[in-house]
Amino acid sequence: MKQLTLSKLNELFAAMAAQQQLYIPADKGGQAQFLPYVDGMELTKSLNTARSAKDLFFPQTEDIVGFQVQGTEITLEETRDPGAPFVVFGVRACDARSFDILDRVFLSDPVDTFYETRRANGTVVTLACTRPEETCFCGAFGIDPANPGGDVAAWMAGETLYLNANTEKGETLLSSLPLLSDCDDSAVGTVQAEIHAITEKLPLNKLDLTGFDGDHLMEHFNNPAWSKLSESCLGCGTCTFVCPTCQCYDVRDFDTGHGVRRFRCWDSCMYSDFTMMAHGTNRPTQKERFRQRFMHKLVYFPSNNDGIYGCVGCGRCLAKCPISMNIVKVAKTLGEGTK
Amino acid sequence: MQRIGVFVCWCGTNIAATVDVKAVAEALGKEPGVVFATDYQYMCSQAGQDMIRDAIKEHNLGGVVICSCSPRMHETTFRKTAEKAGLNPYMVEIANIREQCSWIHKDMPTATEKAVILGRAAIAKVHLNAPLTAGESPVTKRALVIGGGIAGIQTALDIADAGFPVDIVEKKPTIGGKMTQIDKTFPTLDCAACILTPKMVEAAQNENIRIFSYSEVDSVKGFVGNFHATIRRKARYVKEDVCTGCGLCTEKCPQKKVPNEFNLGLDNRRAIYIPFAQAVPKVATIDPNYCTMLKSGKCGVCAKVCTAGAIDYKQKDEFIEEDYGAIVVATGFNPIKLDRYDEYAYSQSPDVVTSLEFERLMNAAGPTAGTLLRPSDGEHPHTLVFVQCVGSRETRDCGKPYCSKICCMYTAKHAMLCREKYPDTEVYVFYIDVRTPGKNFDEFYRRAVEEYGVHYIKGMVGKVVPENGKLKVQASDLLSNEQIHIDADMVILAAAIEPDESARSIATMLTASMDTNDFFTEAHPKLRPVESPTAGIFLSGVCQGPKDIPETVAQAGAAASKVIGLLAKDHLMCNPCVAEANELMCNGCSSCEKVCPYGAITYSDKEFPGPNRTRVLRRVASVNPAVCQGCGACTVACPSGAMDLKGFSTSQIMAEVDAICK
Amino acid sequence: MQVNNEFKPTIVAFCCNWCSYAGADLSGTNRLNYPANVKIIRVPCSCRVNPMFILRAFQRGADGVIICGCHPGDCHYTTGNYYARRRMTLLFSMLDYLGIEKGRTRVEWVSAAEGAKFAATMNEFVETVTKLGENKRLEDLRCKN
Amino acid sequence: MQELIKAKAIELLENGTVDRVLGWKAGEFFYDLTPAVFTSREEIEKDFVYSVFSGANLSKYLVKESRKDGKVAAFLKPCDTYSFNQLLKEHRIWRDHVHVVGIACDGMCDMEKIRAYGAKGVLSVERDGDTLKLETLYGPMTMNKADAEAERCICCKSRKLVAYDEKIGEDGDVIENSGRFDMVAKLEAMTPDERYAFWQGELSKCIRCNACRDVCPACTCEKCVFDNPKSGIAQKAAVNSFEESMYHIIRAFHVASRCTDCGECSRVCPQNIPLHLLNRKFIKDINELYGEYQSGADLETRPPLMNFTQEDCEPSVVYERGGKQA
Repeated sequence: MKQLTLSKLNELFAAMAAQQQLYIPADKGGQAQFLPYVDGMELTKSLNTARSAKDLFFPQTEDIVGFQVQGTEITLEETRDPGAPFVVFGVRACDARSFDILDRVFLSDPVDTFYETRRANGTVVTLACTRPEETCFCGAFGIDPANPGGDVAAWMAGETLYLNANTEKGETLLSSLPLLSDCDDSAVGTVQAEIHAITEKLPLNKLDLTGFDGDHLMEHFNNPAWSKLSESCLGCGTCTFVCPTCQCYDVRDFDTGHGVRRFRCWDSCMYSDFTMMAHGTNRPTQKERFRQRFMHKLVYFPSNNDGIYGCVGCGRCLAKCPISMNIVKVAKTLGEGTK
Repeated sequence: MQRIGVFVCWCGTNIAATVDVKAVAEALGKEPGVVFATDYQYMCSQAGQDMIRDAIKEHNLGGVVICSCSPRMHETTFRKTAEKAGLNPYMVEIANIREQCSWIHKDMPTATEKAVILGRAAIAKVHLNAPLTAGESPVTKRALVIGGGIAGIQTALDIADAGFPVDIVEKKPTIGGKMTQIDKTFPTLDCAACILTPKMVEAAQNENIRIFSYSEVDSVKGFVGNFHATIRRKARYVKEDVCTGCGLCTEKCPQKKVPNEFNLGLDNRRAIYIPFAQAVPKVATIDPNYCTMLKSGKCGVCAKVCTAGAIDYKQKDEFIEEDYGAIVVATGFNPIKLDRYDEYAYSQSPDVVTSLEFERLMNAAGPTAGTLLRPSDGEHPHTLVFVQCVGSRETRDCGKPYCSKICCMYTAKHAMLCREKYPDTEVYVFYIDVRTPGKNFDEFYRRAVEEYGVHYIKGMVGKVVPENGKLKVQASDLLSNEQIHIDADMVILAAAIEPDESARSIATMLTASMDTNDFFTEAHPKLRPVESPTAGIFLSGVCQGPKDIPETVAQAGAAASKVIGLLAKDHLMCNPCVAEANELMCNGCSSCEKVCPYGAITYSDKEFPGPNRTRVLRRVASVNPAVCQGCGACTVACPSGAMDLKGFSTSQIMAEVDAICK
Repeated sequence: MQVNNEFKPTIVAFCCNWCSYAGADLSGTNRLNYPANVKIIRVPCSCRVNPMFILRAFQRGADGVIICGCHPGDCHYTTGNYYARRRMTLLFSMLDYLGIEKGRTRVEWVSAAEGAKFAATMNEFVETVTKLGENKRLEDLRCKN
Repeated sequence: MQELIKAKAIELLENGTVDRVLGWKAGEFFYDLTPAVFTSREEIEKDFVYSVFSGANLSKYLVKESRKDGKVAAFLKPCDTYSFNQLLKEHRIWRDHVHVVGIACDGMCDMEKIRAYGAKGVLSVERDGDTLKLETLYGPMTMNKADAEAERCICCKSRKLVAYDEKIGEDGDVIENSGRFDMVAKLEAMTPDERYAFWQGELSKCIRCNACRDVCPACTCEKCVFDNPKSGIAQKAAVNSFEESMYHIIRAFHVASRCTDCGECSRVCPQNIPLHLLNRKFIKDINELYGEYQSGADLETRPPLMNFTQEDCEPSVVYERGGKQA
């Protein structure tokens, strides 16, 4: 375990940034987001970023390949960004878990090399949540905000930052930072206890997820409650795009006038044109689209992934859904049905 | 992707001198989809057209791009060529590399580069062209003529002679127009009334002609072949079908102080009046501005004296609705108001008159019974000064920039007639130029000078000052470069002519375009001079531009023949480039309907397949392709893009934008 | 502001078929010169011009967009240019509000008889846009070479 | 107020006036109300909530609801009734299937503002006149209701109900000088560079979730141009700053002279982009150039973009007015 007095936080950032690209959650435009560190940038006071840390590994859009067109000649063009090592600091436990979920999708066969490259390049420094919000329910998925994981886990206690490497990559990072000093983990234990005292009080943290498994798949799928739950869904992509685990994308071509840029961009299963096929769509109304999103997170994903849910309880969709419909309400309503 | 053929025209040297046509053909030949590209001296020639036709067949072309002159020039030509080769005519696009390239650029590389880009834009567009088929709409076999002057009468007579019913709408109580006020006509000096009044009677008696006198067109809706007009028959307070035209009422009416507009206010008429003896229809009209009965309810003399019982003080405006296939505008002209030409003392002295007033003073049916007398004192004038171009060819704001065309000739006529009838007069004509292009015109003018001794002086009159019963005329002689002072008894001003003030509102009603002087514009200044750009609207007489009587009659006949040609058809091919609503995307919000100038868009509730085999009822727009003229206002008003314009679709225009900007 | 003499802006001119396109033809007929970077797109009426087209042009590399139509009151379709006038006024105001240079967009009424005005307008517009330089604020880098 | 509304909802259901009731349903917290359709007394008694967090504008749901069989009762706040009128004007709502209950409103609160005020982990709130008493994970706190009010309510344009079959409570008047154009005017007074920087900063936050569009009562197209590959401008993501500008300019233009300024776009934006400032710019321009116009105020007046006068100003007015030059 290493430590650093918080007043020197910016020195730490500067030291990290000197080695490789550093991203920290900072305030911009009235909200927190992961930004490339520049001198003097302040760590946000917000609990979490508006968009998740997923963006750094799976950006909203990225070019896949290009075609140059001249007259009737077409040539292929490599547009892949080779990438460079980077550190992301201040990832919360929920977002850290989201990488496990994304890994299962993108790193299983066939491997998504774009994601793979970024994961290999990125070192994740997590930060324990000292002040969780009422919308937090990571506990329901077995996540401990006091033990945030990542390559390096960090805690803030009083005027001190504590860092602990969990992986080799994390070890390498910490050992390259001479301004850190060694320490024991007693202070961290205190902070963890304080955090647990708060998580005990979190109203949604004990969300009951019994019955959300492959065995009850059809039961959930055919639950008549879906109609009511989805009736006021606008069909926007807010929940999807703020979600740290949503990983659907579309591949599109952009005609530049000189050629074509083939790129991928996030897609949302809430959209009416999601996975549109020649015959149209197989989810004709918002009810089916809505059901898909929550079934995927709560039933399909765990039944195919050793019981790991496709949700990390970060609470972003709870805060951001325009009509305040969210996975907690869905889980509670469906859960009543299976009891 | 279409198989596209590109044809680059040299237009002789018009294009080839500044654009490297071979290079253009070569560059465009490499564009995606282009399977054939060539160049030729004159694409519009028979040989050029044959070349296109053969290429379409040989290379199985699905689209054709012609890089040539403006599409306004030869688009139709090339469309027909394509059609002959079995290709849909709307699969042709023109890249304008003459007017918009070779003619404005001097440098060959620049012009060539631009020509290639314009060609690319046309290729990009033609890729998205779809074969279009023109729809058909029926033709109402009746014509409307607005204006009952010689232009309107002649047009109506010619149309009626071909067997089609025609209605004349004249705002005055009688047809005849300006020609009724004219004494003699140049250059033959025959009597205007003698040649006009038989035509008026002929029109009145023709079974195919209906005359709505003292009427105005209130509104016109519809489109070529299918106009619907509302005609307002203004209350004349006399039953037209009962009045015998005996004229007793016009003698007994106690209201005698009404300025007689037929004589341009040079004398008075009664409140009930027949404009002149040969009026058609010969029916009395009560002037509501002066009739004591209508104004105060006290009088009723005319009703008492009318043995036929034709007077009806309670008459109201009547509205007639009628369908027409074609509309002829023959709204004529007026001399301009001279209140901004005070240097000629028109408002100060009654002896300064306009030429039209002078016509009345010379006319046997005029206020002086044909004897030329000074309006101020009724004395015989000895010295007369004619001033030409009063308000014509005027670069200042107060006048008209154009030549009124008829003034030179009628002034020569007036001067000649004056000298002939009254050899004791001295007649001076001040002119800028004397313009006499016309059959026997110059001979006529020379006669005035040489045989009748009219003094023609090149120069402008600077000022006319009424003084001691004389008009002191100060002028300059530009040839001798001298100042001239003439003590005249009368000054006659050749006032410019301008379109009738009703013309603008009629143009708006008909959606016909006008120039800045309010003359109607023709569809093509040389090749379609009697048609308005708005289909089904034809132009007759001075409403299109200044002209004399024979030209007016010729144009009237030409307009009539165009109308006859139109009415002879049972169906019309519609413009296929019209808006079309995609019902699947339309949400029925009515935005498009609100901006459509033709009322071409209607809505209906329709059932559509919904999700999960349901049926949903939706309000959707549909466009009547016969009514739509293809402006595209609706396409922008429509937020969803459900409304698109065939031939100028959103994707086509964007493709052109892309091709130009890349 | 420095004027780059090498810079040749790309200008898209939307011209209504009845007046302005004919006016452009007339300026050609009269051999009135204007820069070759002006490329004309024929539309039936100024009211056919969708704000999308204008943004599209900027995206694809245009540095200025001008819309020409019949003079108000002379629209071949009677009212088209009145709608265009309102739409473009509001759109241009919005672009200005977003900080995009005002000089890059323009509406001009050019009749079929105003060949000289067409050429003069284009000369003037090209000059204005050349001074403004390359369009940066509404560019799409993907469309650049 | 809530009790009156619930009683009315039950009454309308039970006396057969309507078959369904559109209102707001309670959530996990005090603030996360969801628009919902109620069909029984039990549902209403259990879950119907009308509070300062009933901000969602229900009028757009009527597009779908009014097309169903039977009649639906909708509880509309004053600003919602403007949207309702505008939708009627555009033939999007079947009026005879709707029973509108107008309800008075004195300003809605915005949870984002409460959080921005410094409240963390808020568990409950109690309104006491003009103050809000908050219970949080980290202890109690109080704040003025005014500080929690939504941006759109602070400069409310009208407290008048412009469409209703019956109303509960007394509505107010159109508010002159609401100050809703102040920020627009402030932006107009900036230099183009400052404005450009402002908008780039805001629009670059856009994640193209389409929430602004999907919630907007003026956006009721069967298929939006941005979802339609044939439109040529459809994109699923705001790939770069051009796409962001394009989307928001076109969207604002499409709703220009139809937007009632209900403010839903800004309320739902997960990135807190002040989208209403785009719409208000159009409204301000329309008011200044073509005369005062409030869409949704009535059913007859032609929207200014579907109207004209021969004397309208020329587009060059843009070059002459407003804003400092660079």
